[in-house]
Amino acid sequence: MIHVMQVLGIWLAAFFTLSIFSFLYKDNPFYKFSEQVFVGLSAAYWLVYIIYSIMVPNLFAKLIDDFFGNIVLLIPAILGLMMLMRLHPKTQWLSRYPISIMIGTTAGISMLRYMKSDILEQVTATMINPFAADSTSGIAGNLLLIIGRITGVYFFYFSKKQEGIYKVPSKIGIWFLMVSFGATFGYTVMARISLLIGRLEFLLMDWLHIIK
Amino acid sequence: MKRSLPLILAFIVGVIVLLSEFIPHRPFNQIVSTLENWFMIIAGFAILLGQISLIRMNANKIANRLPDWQYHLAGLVSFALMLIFGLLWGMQETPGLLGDGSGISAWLGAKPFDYLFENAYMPLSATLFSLLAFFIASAAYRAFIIRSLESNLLMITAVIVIIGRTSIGTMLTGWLPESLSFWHIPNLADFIMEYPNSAAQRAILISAGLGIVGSSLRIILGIERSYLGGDK
Amino acid sequence: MRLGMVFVLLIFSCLLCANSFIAQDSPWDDGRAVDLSWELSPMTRQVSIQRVNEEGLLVDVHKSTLAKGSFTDNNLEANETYRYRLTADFANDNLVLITEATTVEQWFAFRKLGFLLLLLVLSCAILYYIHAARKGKDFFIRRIAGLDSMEEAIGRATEKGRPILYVPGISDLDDIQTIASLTILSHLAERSAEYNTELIVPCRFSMVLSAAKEVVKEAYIKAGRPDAYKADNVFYLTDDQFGFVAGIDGIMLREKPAANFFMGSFYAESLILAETGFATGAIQTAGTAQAHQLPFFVVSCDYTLIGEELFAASAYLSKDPQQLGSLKGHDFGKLMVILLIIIGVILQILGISALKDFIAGAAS
Amino acid sequence: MTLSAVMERRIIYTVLLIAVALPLIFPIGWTTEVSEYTNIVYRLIEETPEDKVVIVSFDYDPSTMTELQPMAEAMIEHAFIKNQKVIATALWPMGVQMAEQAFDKVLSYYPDKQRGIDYVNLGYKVGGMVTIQAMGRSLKEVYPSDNQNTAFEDIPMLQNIHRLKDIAWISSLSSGVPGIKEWMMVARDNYQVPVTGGCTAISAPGFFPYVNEQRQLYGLLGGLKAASEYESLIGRLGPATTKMDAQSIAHLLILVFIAIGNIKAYRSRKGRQQ
Repeated sequence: MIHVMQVLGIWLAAFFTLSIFSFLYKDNPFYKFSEQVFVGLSAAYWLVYIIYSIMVPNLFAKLIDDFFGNIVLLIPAILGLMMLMRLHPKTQWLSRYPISIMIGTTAGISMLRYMKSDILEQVTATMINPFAADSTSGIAGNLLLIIGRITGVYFFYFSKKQEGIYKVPSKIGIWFLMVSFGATFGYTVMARISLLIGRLEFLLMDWLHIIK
Repeated sequence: MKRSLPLILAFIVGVIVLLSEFIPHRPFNQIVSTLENWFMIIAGFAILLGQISLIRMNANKIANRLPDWQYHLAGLVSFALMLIFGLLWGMQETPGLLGDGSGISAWLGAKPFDYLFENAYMPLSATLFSLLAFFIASAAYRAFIIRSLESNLLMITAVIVIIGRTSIGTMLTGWLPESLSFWHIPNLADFIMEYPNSAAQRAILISAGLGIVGSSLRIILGIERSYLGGDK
Repeated sequence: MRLGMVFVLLIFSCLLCANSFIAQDSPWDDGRAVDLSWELSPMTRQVSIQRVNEEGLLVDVHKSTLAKGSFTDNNLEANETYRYRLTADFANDNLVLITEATTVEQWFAFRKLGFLLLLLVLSCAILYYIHAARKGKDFFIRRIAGLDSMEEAIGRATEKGRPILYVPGISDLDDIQTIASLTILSHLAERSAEYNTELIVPCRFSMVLSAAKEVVKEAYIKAGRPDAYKADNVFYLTDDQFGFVAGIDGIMLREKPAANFFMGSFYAESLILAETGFATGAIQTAGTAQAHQLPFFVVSCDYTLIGEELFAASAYLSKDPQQLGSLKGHDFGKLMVILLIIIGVILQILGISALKDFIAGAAS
Repeated sequence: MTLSAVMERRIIYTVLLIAVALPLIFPIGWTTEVSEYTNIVYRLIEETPEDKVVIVSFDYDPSTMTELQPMAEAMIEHAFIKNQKVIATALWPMGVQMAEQAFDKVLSYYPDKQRGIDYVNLGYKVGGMVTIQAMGRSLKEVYPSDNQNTAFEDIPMLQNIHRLKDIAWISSLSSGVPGIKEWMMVARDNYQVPVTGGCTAISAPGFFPYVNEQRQLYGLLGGLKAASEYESLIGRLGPATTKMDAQSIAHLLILVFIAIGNIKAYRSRKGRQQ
């Protein structure tokens, strides 16, 4: 029986794979069906996943294990229930409390994290002696690095009309952005083609057995 | 009160988090991880809101026989199946309400939840992801056109990096002498990635970082409150 | 010959210097680590360090082959005294050294002083400008091309009698980009209420759904059209990244929105959304601070808000003095960054790295 | 002749699909320039004497299989060519199946190799670094039996193998923690066993610095490209090479699309000018 079910599973997977690909041609009943099945399955998947991997170990198991030792966990539990009060228009306002606590936390953490890793670390990473590199291309690269960063940051300077002399660094900044966008695009092609290769391998190998 | 108390709460929590970065002493050093844990639990409860919204919307479409209602029925059925399977027999090593379901696993080769995951969810997800291969080709075809200086820069660097990433680049300029090795396409692609690309990426990070720091500050101080609804 | 002399001298001087093993409380921390350092004769073959645990037993903490080295023993208890034993194997004998240290829990992480100072300077600047703006000072903001399209997009949707699709990113509320996106959504919802154009907002997370509903509803009330608000137009799809994308693709194909907005945090799916949207002929505006996804939006959308423009958008749209002031504060930050980089580079060229170390220490 | 935008897109998609599928079915076998990192790995295995016992550790799961499985197959095949005996271990639970699959594949070319004599799969052990540390003292204690429940002392090829020191080289195919870094820190740094291996293209830049003068890592295969290089070194037209062919063709095709797009744009601009 296992074997039959495995084969059935592969055919099911192949059906869904082809249905999604069919979307490239145009919208059709197969895609519509797969799309809705996908939404349904994945919503339930994450619900079950969160129950088993977060709610049970982080909350229920701890409370059952040692209620008074983990009594502080009642706070998020109550806040979580307050979130659910949204379902009723009369009690909707209660959900503002958990939301504001979560957003306050987020704001605090983001402020620190971004200040540290996206501002200070990037600034120090640019404080280099461009002439310390051992090759001409290294020195040129370092100079580009410094100029690119300064003009790139300047491109985002909003409080000055970008005219006349002020337009120059901002223009150079755009050039750097464009080079970077092109490079990122080109660099990603390989990873994206790999995804397609993976799917074709499934179809040609596991399903059709054309390749070994 | 319904309005200002939440803002005060956000302020207090935000300030505590900020302080905890600079105070290694207890209890501050544990606050962030506690709050993050709470965040997960609250979000865990909140996920039900979404699921109820999903069920309600689908049920509505089915009840009113709106166009394509059959597909929404299929969606609702798959949602229910996955949920019931997961709750009854669990997933992977986690048992469900009815235990491990070894009988049904022996028949199916895996737990029902995992069977659906493996044979329906995974291929759907991977195939949708793989559409990117097609889209990256059509986007390149349409957008990489010689027009202005900016779009030329975009196109030229993309082409150099695309060539440089595979064996084609090696074949094309492999004959260049050592002194010109900088212009060997794979080397050139590496140079672009390492210097101008990272310069611009960092510039984006720095300025966006400033935006995030500023927005966070406004949120903590209660100046930015649109997330509670409305502007003022 | 000369080299030989130097070598002999080196060995001699090292034999003279005493073998040392020092344990010290790691400074400015939560009192849960001890810094260990040792300097032994160059004949050392192997060094092993053990800690005495509460039962008096020896526990291995580190092994090394270096004659001079250091190691930080983490995950200790605060305010306790720990004893360490170092065993060094030489060519033909071995040596045991013992030392101890007491962990101390500190009240201020001194090495983060630079971080704190810069954060304070930036925050004060932002607050100062917000204050000035409130007092009525008028701040200028340059044009942001991506945002001028908003009116055009709403206009086009109204003309064609087709809806507008707004995707607030795929991150949860714990991403500031999502919150910035909700602020933009609030303006867009108000305009679309005025024009009486339908607005569709699919959400990936329940928390975002909650907030988005609130935002859209308020906006319709503000525009004086509470009756036009359709609760079902702001909805949840699934928590799954690609399930969410599949759902949005379906909406784009069937509802054929005349204008698509992708604002917030996006990952690999950015190109799937933008290309499908392009194929349906919608006018598309995207905005994200996710540097890796920007190229795909730039290539496939009509307008793109790049990086910080996403955060500047709500100030630009609302002309709200507080937000304008805040934006001015960010600009101050940019000048500060540029200045720091220039000074830092000059100092580095001169061989001085004090400034870099000061800031880098703060960031570590 | 002008095509509608919809038709154009459909043509692009179809051509791309065929272009990627064909080399998978009919491999071309384009050879690539072999990088030094790959060469070092190759030389290590090539120069290890016959009958030595080696470890290939499967520290990944199906999500990174596309890149790492071809490496595992190529390395096992190389060891078999040189008559070395292969122990498979796994620091990741799913690694055990990955190892079985790799052996099945390679055995289809070398049917005379026997389990227990030429290769063995010792299975998964939890613990990462601590486990490796313990293997340094006694392999038998960590693995009382293999994954077929044959006792350690009953496995012929392991008769003279007691601890890591008795192993000629260790290769970790690694997609995260625990993985190649842990092997390097314990097996190489403490027991001086040469450690080599492979990782995904994304994580390779982080490991290349360890391929240094001290040979902390004895070479490294980074991603599909390196796997295809390795296949070309052992003269096998394997999965990595065919996938790399598909990659190269897809890249070429995208360049062709860009060129056609430009020609079209140029023509329509000219048309408008007239």
